[in-house]
Amino acid sequence: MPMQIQTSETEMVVHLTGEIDHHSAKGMREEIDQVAQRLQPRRMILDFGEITFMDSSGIGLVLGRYSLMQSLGGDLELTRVPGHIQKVMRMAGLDRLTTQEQGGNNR
Amino acid sequence: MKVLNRMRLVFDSRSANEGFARTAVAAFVAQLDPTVEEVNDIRTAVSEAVTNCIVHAYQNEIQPIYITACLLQDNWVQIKIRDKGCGIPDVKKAMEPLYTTCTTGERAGLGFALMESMSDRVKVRSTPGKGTTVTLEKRIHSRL
Amino acid sequence: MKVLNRMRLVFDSRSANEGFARTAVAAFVAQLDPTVEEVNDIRTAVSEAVTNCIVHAYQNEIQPIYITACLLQDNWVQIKIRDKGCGIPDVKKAMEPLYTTCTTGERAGLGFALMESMSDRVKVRSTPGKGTTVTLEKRIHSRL
Amino acid sequence: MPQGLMQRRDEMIEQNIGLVHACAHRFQGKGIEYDDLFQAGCMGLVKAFDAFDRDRGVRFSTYAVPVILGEIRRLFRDGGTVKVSRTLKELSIKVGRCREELALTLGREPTVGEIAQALDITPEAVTEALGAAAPPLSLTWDEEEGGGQIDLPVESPEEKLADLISLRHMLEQLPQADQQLLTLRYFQGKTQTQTAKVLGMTQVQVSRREKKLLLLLRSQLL
Ligand SMILES: Nc1ncnc2c1ncn2[C@@H]1O[C@H](COP(=O)(O)OP(=O)(O)OP(=O)(O)O)[C@@H](O)[C@H]1O
Ligand SMILES: Nc1ncnc2c1ncn2[C@@H]1O[C@H](COP(=O)(O)OP(=O)(O)OP(=O)(O)O)[C@@H](O)[C@H]1O
Ligand SMILES: [Mg+2]
Ligand SMILES: [Mg+2]
Repeated sequence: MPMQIQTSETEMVVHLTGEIDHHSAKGMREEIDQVAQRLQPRRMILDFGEITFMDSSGIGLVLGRYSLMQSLGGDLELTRVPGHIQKVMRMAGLDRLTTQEQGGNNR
Repeated sequence: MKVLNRMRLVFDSRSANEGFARTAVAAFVAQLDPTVEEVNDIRTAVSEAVTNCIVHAYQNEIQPIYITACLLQDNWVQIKIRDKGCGIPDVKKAMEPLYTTCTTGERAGLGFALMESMSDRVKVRSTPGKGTTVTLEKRIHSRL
Repeated sequence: MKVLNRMRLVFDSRSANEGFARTAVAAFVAQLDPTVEEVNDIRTAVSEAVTNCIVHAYQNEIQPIYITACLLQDNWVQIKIRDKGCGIPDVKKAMEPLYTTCTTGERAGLGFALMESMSDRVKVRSTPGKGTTVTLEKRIHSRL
Repeated sequence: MPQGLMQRRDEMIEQNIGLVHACAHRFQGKGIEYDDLFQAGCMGLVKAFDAFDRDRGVRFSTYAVPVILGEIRRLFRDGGTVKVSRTLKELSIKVGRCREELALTLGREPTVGEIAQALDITPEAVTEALGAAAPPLSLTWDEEEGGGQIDLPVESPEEKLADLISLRHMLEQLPQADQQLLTLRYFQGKTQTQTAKVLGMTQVQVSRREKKLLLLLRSQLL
């Protein structure tokens, strides 16, 4: 699956496409990290707009990039996360803890 | 419970097969006329279980993974994902969210939590040295 | 020839499973990045073989149908569709276009002709009373 | 072509036109008009007649059927190079749009079968397309969280990630019952009522306890 990385001096934007599972995560991880190590950006943005499927391997991918950016002293951002993938992130507990004010959403 | 239809799938524990396994199970469950969300739930849960077989049970050795799927009465789907890998010494612990034996930081330890979120019931039977069976059960809320 | 990947599928001989079987095989072959035409050929060929198992081999009794698919070197796909049904007394005759044992006029006797047209090679092994194995082989003309 | 041969050819075609129909029928419903299928099949029949060698000892139909099938098949060739991955991606965009449209008209999430019917494809094809590529804008999935919106941004994900990492340690410090409560609510997506049932509490107790724990956790996280 092709992945596009746009870079500027301080920032890299990674446009992910397709499915993130254990199979595809490896390639994505290697490609992102290679660029990040070289560029040492202040900010990394992961664009999920073209992602159709994600499981916990995707969460692992995000976590790993988060640690990487921390070690580089930079920030990580996620954009355009599709609904069903937010569901994975949220059910994994990523969302709820910080948005609790919205209150008890009983599904 | 009466089995209305069933299938069995065996494939190599290659990561290239993860997508295929998800699609095959989804195509089978399509008979119950699920919603897209229900299909995506099943795809995610199956993906988690299959990945665990590849990563943990067989630790990247190529060995067979077994999936059976049954359509039961009242729109229940039962999916079993089985490996003959290393097994899990403490299932209860393994199922706790954030628990992982992976030390590289690339796994969140959320696989079982996701399976539980995406299904109505998850059962895990495991014998160290023998292998693991994960049973996912989900009810499809059909329109009929 | 070296097997690069493989899967095995077992399912009830219900006509509801025809679509599932086609889709599962297509999803497996998708790894080779085939063209639309190539996959449609495979779907058609698999479908014909599966229908024969349901209609002729088991004569609408519910029994298991077995499919194995292998990816071999040089982009060859080998698909075997096997039943343990009534078998075919004269395979050569059965494979002749327009030959059919169906007397209701609903079948044209074109199944094997279609399989041959859609694959590079078709082999049929059958033992009366024991069952039939149809082997389809097709080369996917890869990416470049 | 000599008169006699022409006549033989016409006769042969007339006698075997059923073959063409039989073959054309097998390709019906795959996106090409029957007339065109039939036309191509007739071309195949003529080709087969011209090339048939009656001394070979095979029946004409045995020889002709593969030629007819081959000719009909050419109609589906599509340039021959279109990859499944691309068409699946296109289909998945269609499926995504159709899902949104149906959700609006039906006032609920459509089923795979309903989408299949609307797009005139099989339910299996819908499930296959789901694994292909995302529509760039995707419907949100949860009414209670501002449903119907498009493109929800995730707020300050880095905070959440940091949370997640420290959470792992913090959860372990909590009493067993509290751990279980948070696990059920936040990692297994259970409602307060469901959680209450599992823990033998009332929904109100769960709600109160949860609020407390979250405040506690948040104060530790910040
Ligand atoms: N099939 C299995 N065979 C052996 N051990 C397993 C199996 N499945 C899970 N485990 C063990 O259970 C632990 C938890 O599994 P879980 O899927 O929840 O998290 P993970 O796989 O470590 O991370 P993630 O799924 O978030 O990428 C694993 O780390 C592993 O030790
Ligand atoms: N798996 C099988 N088991 C037993 N008999 C079979 C099997 N497959 C084919 N046959 C026999 O071979 C004949 C020819 O098969 P073929 O698929 O070419 O035609 P058909 O099934 O009769 O008609 P059509 O496929 O056009 O609907 C069948 O009529 C049947 O007698
Ligand atoms: Mg896992
Ligand atoms: Mg047939």
